[in-house]
Amino acid sequence: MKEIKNALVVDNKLISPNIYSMTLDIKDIAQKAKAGQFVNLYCKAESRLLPRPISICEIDKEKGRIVLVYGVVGKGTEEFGNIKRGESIEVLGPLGNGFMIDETKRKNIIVGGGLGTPPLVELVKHLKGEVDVYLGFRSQAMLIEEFEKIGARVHIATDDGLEGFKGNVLELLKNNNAVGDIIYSCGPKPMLKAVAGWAKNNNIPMQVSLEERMACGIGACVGCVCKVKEKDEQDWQHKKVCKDGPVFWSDEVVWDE
Amino acid sequence: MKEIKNALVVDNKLISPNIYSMTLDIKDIAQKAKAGQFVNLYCKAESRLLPRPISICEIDKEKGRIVLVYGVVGKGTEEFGNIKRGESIEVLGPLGNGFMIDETKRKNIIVGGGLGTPPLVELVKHLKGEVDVYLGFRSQAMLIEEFEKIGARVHIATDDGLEGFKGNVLELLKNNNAVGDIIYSCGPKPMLKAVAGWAKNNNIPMQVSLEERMACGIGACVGCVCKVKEKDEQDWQHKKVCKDGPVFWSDEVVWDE
Amino acid sequence: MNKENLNLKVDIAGVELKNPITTASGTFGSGREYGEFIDLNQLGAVTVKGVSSIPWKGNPAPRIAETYGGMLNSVGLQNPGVEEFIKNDIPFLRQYDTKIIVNVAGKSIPEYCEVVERLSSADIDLIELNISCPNVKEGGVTFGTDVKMAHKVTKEVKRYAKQPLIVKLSPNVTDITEIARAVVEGGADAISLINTLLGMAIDIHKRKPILANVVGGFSGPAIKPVALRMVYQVAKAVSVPIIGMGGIATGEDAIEFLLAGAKAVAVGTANFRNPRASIDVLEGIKEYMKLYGIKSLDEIRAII
Amino acid sequence: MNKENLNLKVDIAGVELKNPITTASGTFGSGREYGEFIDLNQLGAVTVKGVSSIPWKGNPAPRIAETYGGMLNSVGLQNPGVEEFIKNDIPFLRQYDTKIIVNVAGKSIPEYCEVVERLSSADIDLIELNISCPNVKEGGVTFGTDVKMAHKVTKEVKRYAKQPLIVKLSPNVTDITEIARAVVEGGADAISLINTLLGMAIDIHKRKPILANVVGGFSGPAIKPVALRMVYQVAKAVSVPIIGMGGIATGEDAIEFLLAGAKAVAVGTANFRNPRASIDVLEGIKEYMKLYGIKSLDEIRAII
Ligand SMILES: Cc1cc2nc3c(=O)[nH]c(=O)nc-3n(C[C@H](O)[C@H](O)[C@H](O)COP(=O)(O)OP(=O)(O)OC[C@H]3O[C@@H](n4cnc5c(N)ncnc54)[C@H](O)[C@@H]3O)c2cc1C
Ligand SMILES: Cc1cc2nc3c(=O)[nH]c(=O)nc-3n(C[C@H](O)[C@H](O)[C@H](O)COP(=O)(O)OP(=O)(O)OC[C@H]3O[C@@H](n4cnc5c(N)ncnc54)[C@H](O)[C@@H]3O)c2cc1C
Ligand SMILES: Cc1cc2nc3c(=O)[nH]c(=O)nc-3n(C[C@H](O)[C@H](O)[C@H](O)COP(=O)(O)O)c2cc1C
Ligand SMILES: Cc1cc2nc3c(=O)[nH]c(=O)nc-3n(C[C@H](O)[C@H](O)[C@H](O)COP(=O)(O)O)c2cc1C
Ligand code: FES
Ligand code: FES
Repeated sequence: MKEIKNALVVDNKLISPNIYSMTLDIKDIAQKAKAGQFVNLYCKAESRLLPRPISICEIDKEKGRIVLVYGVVGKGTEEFGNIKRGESIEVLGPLGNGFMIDETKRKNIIVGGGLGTPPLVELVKHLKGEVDVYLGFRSQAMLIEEFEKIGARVHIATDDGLEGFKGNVLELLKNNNAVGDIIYSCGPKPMLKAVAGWAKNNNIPMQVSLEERMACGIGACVGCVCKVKEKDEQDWQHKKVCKDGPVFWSDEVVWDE
Repeated sequence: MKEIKNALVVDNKLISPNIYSMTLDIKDIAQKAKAGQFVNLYCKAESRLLPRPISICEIDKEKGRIVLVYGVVGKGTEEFGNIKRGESIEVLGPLGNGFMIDETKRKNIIVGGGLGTPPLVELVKHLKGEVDVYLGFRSQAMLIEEFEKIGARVHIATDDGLEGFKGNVLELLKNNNAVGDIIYSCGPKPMLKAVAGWAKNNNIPMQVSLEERMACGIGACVGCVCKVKEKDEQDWQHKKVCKDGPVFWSDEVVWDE
Repeated sequence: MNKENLNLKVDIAGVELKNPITTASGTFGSGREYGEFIDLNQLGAVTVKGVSSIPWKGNPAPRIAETYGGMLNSVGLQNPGVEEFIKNDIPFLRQYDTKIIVNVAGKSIPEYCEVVERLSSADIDLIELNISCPNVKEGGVTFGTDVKMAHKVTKEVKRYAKQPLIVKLSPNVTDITEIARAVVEGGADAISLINTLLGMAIDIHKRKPILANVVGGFSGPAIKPVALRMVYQVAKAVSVPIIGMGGIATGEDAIEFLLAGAKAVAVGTANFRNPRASIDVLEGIKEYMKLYGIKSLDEIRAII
Repeated sequence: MNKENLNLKVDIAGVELKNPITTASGTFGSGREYGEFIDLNQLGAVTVKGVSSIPWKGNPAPRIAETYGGMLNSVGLQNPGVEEFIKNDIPFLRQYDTKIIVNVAGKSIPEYCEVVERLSSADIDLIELNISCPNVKEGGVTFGTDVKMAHKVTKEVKRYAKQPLIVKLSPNVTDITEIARAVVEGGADAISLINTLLGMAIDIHKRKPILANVVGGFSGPAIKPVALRMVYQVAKAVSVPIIGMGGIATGEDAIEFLLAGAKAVAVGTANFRNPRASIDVLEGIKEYMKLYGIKSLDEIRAII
């Protein structure tokens, strides 16, 4: 039977303003997890009932550990940020379907935006061929070393130009004349939508990892939907991000918002 | 301005099954407090909004400490029981009016029942003359040493006869042919009512410390009332236990419940 | 009788549940997902998500908001329609030794009747009529907030129902007993309550409602006092069995509902925080019975 | 204008409050107790506990129960009557630079009118009519849950009110906008909402309701989603100023109510957990304004 597990927090450190990297000792999840899957983290505060979905950033199957990188954006993530090494946290996972890794592609383009970047780290570890990682941030980049360690080329765009290219990640892709056989991406919906348009024009298949507010995280409540259509069809369905996703093909997604 | 204070928990130990003694380092309250007053303890759990009123059991003005003795009877006191030495707790006080100590009385009778016993400890320290303490418990007595240390004679009754006299505290009073010039008491209402009847028959003035469910603890919400009448009058008023009490004269209280 | 010799059986309009625990419609899917966390055989019944005559797409996302001790949802009864439900979910649930309660949604009386008629020939145990759906014909007022409409829809649907009919009440009314009496007169064999309160939450940084639908159904521990009060009132007003729900997360919560007059209880939002919540509630009830030497829930039901 | 150059002033029916913060009636006494914790001069207004024509004894104890993220009370409007109030509390409050809102209770229309007439010649700023009181003449139904009664009591009382009249609505209704419109037509100059929901809690060990009165008023953070939804609905339905309340404990909560359409907000149950709650809410609003460079609350009010 599946169950919520109590995981030891091996590390929980600030890696960028308001952004933490938490390492959990949780063999069971580490063993099963795949790139692009997520976990439910549960708050201790009784007033906060719902789990917080957080993508798995790195998986260490040998040590039985996973790394989560999360931003403090509200009450729940604030609580997580205050957890000290040696304490524990309730966690459920791995949840959702990860990226559909295609090892046959020679040129992989990775597109990440802000807090959408973390799940791409584990992904890159499993790609064969060249990997170009394009990341967009408001002002400060993160996780660059993690990507470079794996041997990927990293290209940064920031809105204010503090690091790397000044502009958004789509402009950076165009500016660099990026070419590739496949795109894997995660980030804010407007960014994904824009890049999906570019991908379509350039005939590059693209996978997007979506976010939506969730209640159960396991497919029972039908809370976390996005509009998905069969390729080239008009009529769409509300599919569950938690169970049918979070990764979809960009040409399945109805980009109307 | 008054305010809720963050007090250091110097000690928090189990002294009887499900009963804890908590020592707080809180100079300001220790300095002002009198026997029979109480404090509001606030829960950390956000789902529990209301303060828990707990009587002050002992006051150490020199060290700036107070001792609270409380039973774990629900979620809030369970939370308190789990607090470790060195942690802190939010506390407001001292609240209410303490006992009206009459130093001219030569023979003092103290009547305590169960978790009503704690505030009587500090009281006894301030009495002149002889002190006979009559305590009723279900099965196990507590705080006996604390009373004896101050030089009081302690008489115990337990419902099951495990310690002391088998029976209730009123039967014990009668059995011992207790005599006195004044009675100070705290405990469950049925006990107080019964003893108040005996006191009346024996013409002994009696003070009772009452309990009631509270919201504010400071007199603002009118939640914590008991029926009080002018001596020998028929008509009663709803008075606030937190602000007008918790100590009343037994012949003011309408003992109808 | 289980090994502790506790009698947990309850009879809801002639259907015997092995214990008083069911799931709240819409919070438990059709049992598949939570079936990976708990043994569904242990539940008195599984109440499935609302089904309608044809597939419904539901409301746009975001559909979920968290509030203090509770949550809002605006799922909008997304479901694949009654045919798909009968084909996929009944065979799955019938593998287990638990009763099946099917929650029925509709936007007009004929639509409700159509679903119920279709379900009448299906292998299910009880039908639960969700009258909190917006009544499109009457301009969006829900059936459940109008005495006459509540009576009418119950009466019409009853004609098509082969299984006993539970009517599920909305709490967003001035007088819940009035509605309860109306549906009993209309032929309800049992009543379940409460459905969600109507609530709202705002994202102060984006300065717009969190839910795309602006308002949504409010559920979870926060609403328990309202649910309990209504169960108490309805239990005094009618004599059909009541399935109580609204914020139940522990055995103690469930005991409150039983004391107030519920015959069975449903666990809803609590599943999202704790996938084992329904079983934990059942265990909690048993502990309470053992603590006080209660052999049958009849000893404590509605004694308040 | 305060030193940060923020304009926090709000106008409620011609009465200018220096900021949008008041206290919820019944949770703040007449300000004396909390005046020992905060500087009452900092509040836009103090709303005092309900007063009736003659002293009321209120309900028996226990009157208080805690619930998940909220509480129940069945104080039953205990108060010493309007004469005592005028004698003792107005002189106290007038020492401070804050407006005085007096909450009025009554069990019949003549009784309401009597209190309001008496207050008309008193030195207070606004009258708040609590129409959630049980209407003894009509057998206990509250004035606030019936459209006609709500209209009638407002209209009658209005004839005696020299100060602007706020009518405070009960949330225990099917359609809050209907009641809001009725009281505005009856002459309400402003509306405050919500009063408490009706709730219940049971002591499972004693097997009886915790409140001696069985049911009670449910308040606190738990109820905020309902309160916010109703403020939003009423703001769309009527054009008089709205004082929003129900679960407000932080500046962020208050901003939600302002965005939903409230002109001012009241802090109630939060005072019991945090005697400085009203000031903390005010500070939180100011921080929000500074964060987003908002100079006046008009920039964000009712923009949802
Ligand atoms: C599949 C998935 C993977 C994610 N992975 C990451 C990650 O790796 N790193 C990271 O920093 N963030 C990630 N997020 C977003 C993260 O879940 C939210 O930032 C987080 O839930 C905010 O919680 P809070 O209590 O701090 O915010 P609050 O605003 O206080 O939360 C209130 C409620 O809203 C929900 N909520 C608020 N913002 C979001 C959001 N953006 N997405 C979904 N729910 C939200 C919360 O879960 C909670 O239920 C992911 C979201 C999803 C759906
Ligand atoms: C003036 C006063 C002094 C007290 N002194 C002591 C003391 O010295 N030692 C001690 O053990 N207990 C004392 N009590 C009782 C103590 O307040 C309760 O046992 C405690 O509040 C229970 O909290 P809980 O969260 O564990 O129980 P829960 O039942 O979970 O509490 C729920 C709510 O009910 C209230 N409540 C429950 N039981 C009582 C009660 N008996 N009296 C008042 N409120 C209650 C709680 O404060 C809370 O608001 C005193 C009560 C009062 C009024
Ligand atoms: C996500 C979600 C979906 C729901 N869907 C339905 C539904 O389809 N039909 C229905 O009658 N009630 C539905 N409800 C209401 C619940 O069945 C239940 O009545 C309510 O949530 C109160 O119980 P709780 O507080 O235990 O969740 C839904 C509730 C939630 C939270
Ligand atoms: C103890 C208590 C007493 C109250 N007394 C009154 C009252 O006298 N008149 C009134 O209109 N509302 C009264 N209320 C309702 C509050 O003013 C307020 O409308 C309600 O509690 C919701 O706000 P909150 O959640 O911030 O407390 C009372 C509430 C509480 C908790
Ligand atoms: S969060 Fe419940 S179905 Fe996805
Ligand atoms: S607890 Fe509020 S007046 Fe006593």
